[in-house]
Amino acid sequence: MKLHQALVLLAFAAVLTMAAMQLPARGDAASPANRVFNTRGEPVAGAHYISHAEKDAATPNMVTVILADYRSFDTLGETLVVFAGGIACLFILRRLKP
Amino acid sequence: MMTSHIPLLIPATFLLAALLIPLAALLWRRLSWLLAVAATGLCFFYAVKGLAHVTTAGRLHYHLAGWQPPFGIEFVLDPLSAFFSVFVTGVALLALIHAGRVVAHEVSGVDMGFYALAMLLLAGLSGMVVTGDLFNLYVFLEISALASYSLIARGDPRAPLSAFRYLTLGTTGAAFYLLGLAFVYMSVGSLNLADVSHLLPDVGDTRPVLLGLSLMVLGIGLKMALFPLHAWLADAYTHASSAATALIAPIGTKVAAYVLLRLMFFLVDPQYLRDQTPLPAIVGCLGAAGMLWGSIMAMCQKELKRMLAYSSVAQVGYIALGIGLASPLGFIGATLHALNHACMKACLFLVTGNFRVRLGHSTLPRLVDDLRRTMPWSAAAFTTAAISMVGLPPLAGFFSKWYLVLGSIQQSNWVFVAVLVASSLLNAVYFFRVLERLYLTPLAPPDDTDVAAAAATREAPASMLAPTLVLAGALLVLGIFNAWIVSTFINPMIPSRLGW
Amino acid sequence: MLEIIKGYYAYFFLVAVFCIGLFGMMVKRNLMKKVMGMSMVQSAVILFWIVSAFKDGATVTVLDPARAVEDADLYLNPLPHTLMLTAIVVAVVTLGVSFALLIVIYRRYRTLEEPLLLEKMQ
Amino acid sequence: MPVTHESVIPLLAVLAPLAAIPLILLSSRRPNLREFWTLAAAFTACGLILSLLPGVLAGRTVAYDILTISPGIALSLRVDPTGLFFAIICSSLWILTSFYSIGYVRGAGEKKQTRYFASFALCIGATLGIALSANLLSFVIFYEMLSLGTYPLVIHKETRESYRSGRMYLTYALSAGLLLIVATAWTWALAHNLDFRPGGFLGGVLADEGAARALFLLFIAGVGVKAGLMPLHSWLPAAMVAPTPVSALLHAVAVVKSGVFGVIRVAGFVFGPATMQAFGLDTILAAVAAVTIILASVIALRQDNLKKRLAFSTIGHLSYIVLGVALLSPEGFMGGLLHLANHATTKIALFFCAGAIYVNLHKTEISELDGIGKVMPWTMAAFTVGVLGLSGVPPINAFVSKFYLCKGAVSSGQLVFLAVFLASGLLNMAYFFPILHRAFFRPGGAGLHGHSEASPLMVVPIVIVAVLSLVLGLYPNALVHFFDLARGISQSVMAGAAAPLAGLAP
Amino acid sequence: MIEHARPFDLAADRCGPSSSPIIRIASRGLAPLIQIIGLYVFFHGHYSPGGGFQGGVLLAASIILLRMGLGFANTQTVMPSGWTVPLGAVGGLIYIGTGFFAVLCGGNFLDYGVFPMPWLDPPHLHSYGILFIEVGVTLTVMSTLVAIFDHLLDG
Amino acid sequence: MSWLIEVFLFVLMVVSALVALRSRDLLAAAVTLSLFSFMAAVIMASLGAIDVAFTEAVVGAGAVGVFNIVAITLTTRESRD
Repeated sequence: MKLHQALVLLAFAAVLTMAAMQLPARGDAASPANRVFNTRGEPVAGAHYISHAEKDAATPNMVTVILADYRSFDTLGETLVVFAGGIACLFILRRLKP
Repeated sequence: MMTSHIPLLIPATFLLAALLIPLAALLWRRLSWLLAVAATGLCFFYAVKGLAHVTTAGRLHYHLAGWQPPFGIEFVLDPLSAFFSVFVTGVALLALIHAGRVVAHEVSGVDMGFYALAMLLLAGLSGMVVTGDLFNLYVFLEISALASYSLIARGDPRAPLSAFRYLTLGTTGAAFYLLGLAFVYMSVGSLNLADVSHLLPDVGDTRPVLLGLSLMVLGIGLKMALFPLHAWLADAYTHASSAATALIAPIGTKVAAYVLLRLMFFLVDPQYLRDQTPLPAIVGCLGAAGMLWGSIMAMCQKELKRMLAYSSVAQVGYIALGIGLASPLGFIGATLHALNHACMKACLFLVTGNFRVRLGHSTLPRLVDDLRRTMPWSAAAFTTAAISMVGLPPLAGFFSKWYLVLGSIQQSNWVFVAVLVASSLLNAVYFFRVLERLYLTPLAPPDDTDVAAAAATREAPASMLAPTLVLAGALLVLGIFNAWIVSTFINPMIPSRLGW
Repeated sequence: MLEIIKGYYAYFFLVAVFCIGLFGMMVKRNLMKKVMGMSMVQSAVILFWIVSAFKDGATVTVLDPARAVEDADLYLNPLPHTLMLTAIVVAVVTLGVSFALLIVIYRRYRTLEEPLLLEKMQ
Repeated sequence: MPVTHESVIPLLAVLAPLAAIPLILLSSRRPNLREFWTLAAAFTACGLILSLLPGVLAGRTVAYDILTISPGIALSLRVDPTGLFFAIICSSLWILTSFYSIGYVRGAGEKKQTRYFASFALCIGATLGIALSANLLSFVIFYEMLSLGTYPLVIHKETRESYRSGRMYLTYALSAGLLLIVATAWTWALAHNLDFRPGGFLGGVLADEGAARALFLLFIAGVGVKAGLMPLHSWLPAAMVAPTPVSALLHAVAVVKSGVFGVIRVAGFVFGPATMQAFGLDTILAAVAAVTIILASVIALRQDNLKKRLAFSTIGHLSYIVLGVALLSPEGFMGGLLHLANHATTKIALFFCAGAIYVNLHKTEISELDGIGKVMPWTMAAFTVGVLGLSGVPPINAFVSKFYLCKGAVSSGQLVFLAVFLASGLLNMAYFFPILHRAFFRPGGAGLHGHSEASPLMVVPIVIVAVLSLVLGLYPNALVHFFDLARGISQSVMAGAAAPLAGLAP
Repeated sequence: MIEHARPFDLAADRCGPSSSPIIRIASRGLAPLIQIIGLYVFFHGHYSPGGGFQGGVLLAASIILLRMGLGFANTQTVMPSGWTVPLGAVGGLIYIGTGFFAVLCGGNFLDYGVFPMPWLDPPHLHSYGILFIEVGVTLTVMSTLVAIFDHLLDG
Repeated sequence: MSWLIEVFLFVLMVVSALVALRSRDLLAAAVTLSLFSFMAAVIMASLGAIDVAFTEAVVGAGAVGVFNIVAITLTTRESRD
């Protein structure tokens, strides 16, 4: 049983590795995610953030700008996840008075 | 002015309510229920308004924080998402009205937590429906997942363990989704759903994209309880409180199915997917296997909730089968079945909640009271939903199966046809078993001695009965007006690339 | 060959960590170990994203007055970093909830070994 | 095309029994009121159906689209001669059965009478819907409704045996319904049309013989379960545990006849004679029917339970109709249709008699019937009429239809089926006449003393159906022009065109 | 059953004060330091790595440290257990309220550029908007992490 | 050559993962898991993701470690595998 699972996982790892070999290499500045313009000539989000973050939000830390401005709803979701965790612990662990 | 904000308002109202409920509960405990119902009602209203707008005036795009899509997050209310948000919020509204009494009965003392988590769950689910951004979808997925893990964790003594299993599997599913998304992002460079689907044809080597897509489908399949990944579902639904089950079971898997629809029909060219890759065929076959397996397992169950849970596995199989067909008819069948099954399952679980509140149990061999007489309306609602599940016209369940059969025949997929037929028959077997319990005088006297103590003396209270009956009535209405639903709402959402 | 290793070793390691985590979740019978496996799976995925943001010769994502902001190649891609901040938070909270579940399970059954739990539930 | 009129009358006719259901349920505490609703619905439905007759005889077709079920397919009712033919049989016999039922359930002291009458009304509504539905999907919808409505009747006694029969019935009926749905879906995928058309609409679209056969078999399996075609018949004898009026109406008229009606619709209005012939489908159907006729008659010989014997006789006679249709000759088709009506009247008489004997004397086995002819003269006289009719003795109505069936066998040149008909007639005599012999020519036991006829509520309907059989035998065109209708239908089906009825109006 | 020394006195029910004076003193002394670092990380998030989440975690860590060192009951004055979840809700409300405020001002959700502060140009509006929502994030993260800790301990 | 250091870190990470999974003492496993998280943080830092690395360090070694320890003390320290 254990062996079976290990074999399945090995096969899975092999598939993942094979597919990962087709991904852009580590550090490739021209990869689809990192370059400035995509195949259709439109700006790619990552590079756009680099060049616009300071202009748009007067904040040098790009990550902060993306986190709290460009993609601020993700962060709202993240905050709510944290909040959900708190409520969840309360809900799960609260002992009821008999 | 409000109309343009609708895509935002649906999840945001839920989030706001989730934040307000802990504060409101400090004032008055009952307020949390009222607030939850009010927020859900408001969202239902928004969703209906959004659907009306989408069908008459076209889709709504909402750019959060005012940034243009590839850079900012976008919420989209198109025919598909508007349709799903309407029935998700509608069913949730009924389930929450019903939950008022059940929560007081089964998870009293932490009702604030229940309603706050319910709001978070709904925020996550409706957010998954409206969002047009693949990573934002992950965030919403996690909100809803976290809420459902914990909602499920309270119930009978075994609930925490089943919730834990659900948590590990669900988190793995989310991790698979995120890994798949990483593959897609690295190959395409965008996270916006529309943008990705528009750039995908330019990607030269599609192997990472396909693997990424498969991983995402795998992750969503886990959430959706697609056949071999369904292990968490039965335990989770059985041991949780009736209120939590009634809330999660009808819509949780449906929204996952929605994501699957999005991925397989909108992210990638479905025709390419069908003709060049085995992915739709695999999803369809898993769906078919799940239909049979779920039905067979449901037949063996003695506990009503567990039976319904396995039946959910089977019904999710129907949706997956429709998705796997990757044809317009399959799409119609899958969407319509998502709607129908949400209503049917909600109705069945609400009735189970009625039984639990009045009888204290929902175990089949012990359902020996004269429920036909003591709880006639609950029994009638159960009957309606059961007959609809079996797929007898003119109730709603028939029509989604009809489209699925049509779609399978169109592709000459006789195996699917046979599975559909067999699964319907099995459905009939296990549901008529319950109906016999409800309506017929048992032949042998029960061997349980504590039955008399648990006898129901009266019908469930009005606040529980009303949602149940509304759902039962909705099944008839949905069945009768299904042509209108299909032509008005579902036909416009069929992706144009699918060809019609 | 060396090029391939240089370009892809991160992926290989991460796939390994991912699968080790999965293996732990599947094979280990102790619930705490399952949680640990889960945590590894999540970390592997997060690192996968981080690797995708790396560019040779680029600097961190805080604006450096000495470097032109117009040349995007000079800075790392900040988008995956941001996303993974969210993912990390989600992972932590999930862990917190899973610990809560474990404590409840332990309170009731006084064990975290799956076979024993199943035995006690009969 | 015939002139089609929009009219709400067919819908009302279908709704009348269905509308009675809530009324019946609500008046469960007051039996007289409840039975009033039943009768009122019966008379309303029958009146509405009969009011359509002149128009149909004049060549008008009345239709009503209720709603769109699925894009391109409407749930619609249409009164064409065939549907009306069947609807008249059902609705008129429902009136008689209602009276009889009242007498029966009160006489036998049955439990849960409200459920009984409500299900009964549901069944009749569904059967009328089957008769009048304009396309396959509407047909399927009412067909499933009928399956469901019959279930409470079959398990009415709530004994272990009846539960078993009920499950068996449900399994058969639901499987059949599903096969029918699949067949319907396939038909839609092929033709994008489901409307019944005399002479069929699948002619141009079926190219492949294998597909045609598979589709036909799906259809026949779907409708054949209710029609009692062997080997799909075994639910029918089992379902005889139901109360006798149920057996009478449902298992001699409504349920089984809707199966047969389905065969007629499929053969004549979906496939059409030409297509059937082209792919050899008629041979398949005829062979199945012929085998069923002979086997059922032989099995009937060995049954001692009266209702079981009648059930097997029913199976045989249903296949007469199917065989008539399968002969694909105008006379055969017409004979089949006539037998649909004639078998209904005669067999219902026989079932009524069996029920009267059960309620009155609590006898169910044939071997116990010695001498009851003297105790229940009217009942047994009616029984005799039915027996003679089914055995093909003139001047009872079933003779007429048998005559046309035989004629059809001859004219289609398939003499083997003529032999089947004749042999079955002999077998009919062989299993029916011993009953008469026992009833009239054997001395009764001591248990018969002090018993007389059953209540008039039962005897009067029995006598009426017997007289009806006799009248229809002497004047096949009497009352409702069955003969003209049947002839018109068979001509239109064979010609592949509608409306040859014009000019036949009185 | 192996008897292990417990690193902290986390009794089955509730956390008592640590028996070691070193830990008591160290936690009392370290906590304000961590809080200052946390506040710095939070406020400096615009210019260097850090921000609301990290700051919140650090603030929570200081409180958890106090809880572990000085005991559960003794630190209720620092952060009452009953307040944690409502405080988290308040943090979330600050965030979502900012979003809705932008809607009220006629922009899209969370669009800081429309805030009615004419003395600021849009980039700075965004900058302050970011700071403002980070306050909410910090508050939520801090109180929720403490809440999780408290509930894990106490139920 | 910096990539070789990263390889070394990765190796450490994999090893700590394996150790964490193999250890029968859950407290030791928890500490090793913190090491795992720390390695992840260092790798992130070496990949330039300072923000993420900071968060991962604060969270992985801090919050998760504390939760882990609390959970272990409140439940059991032993594991059968």
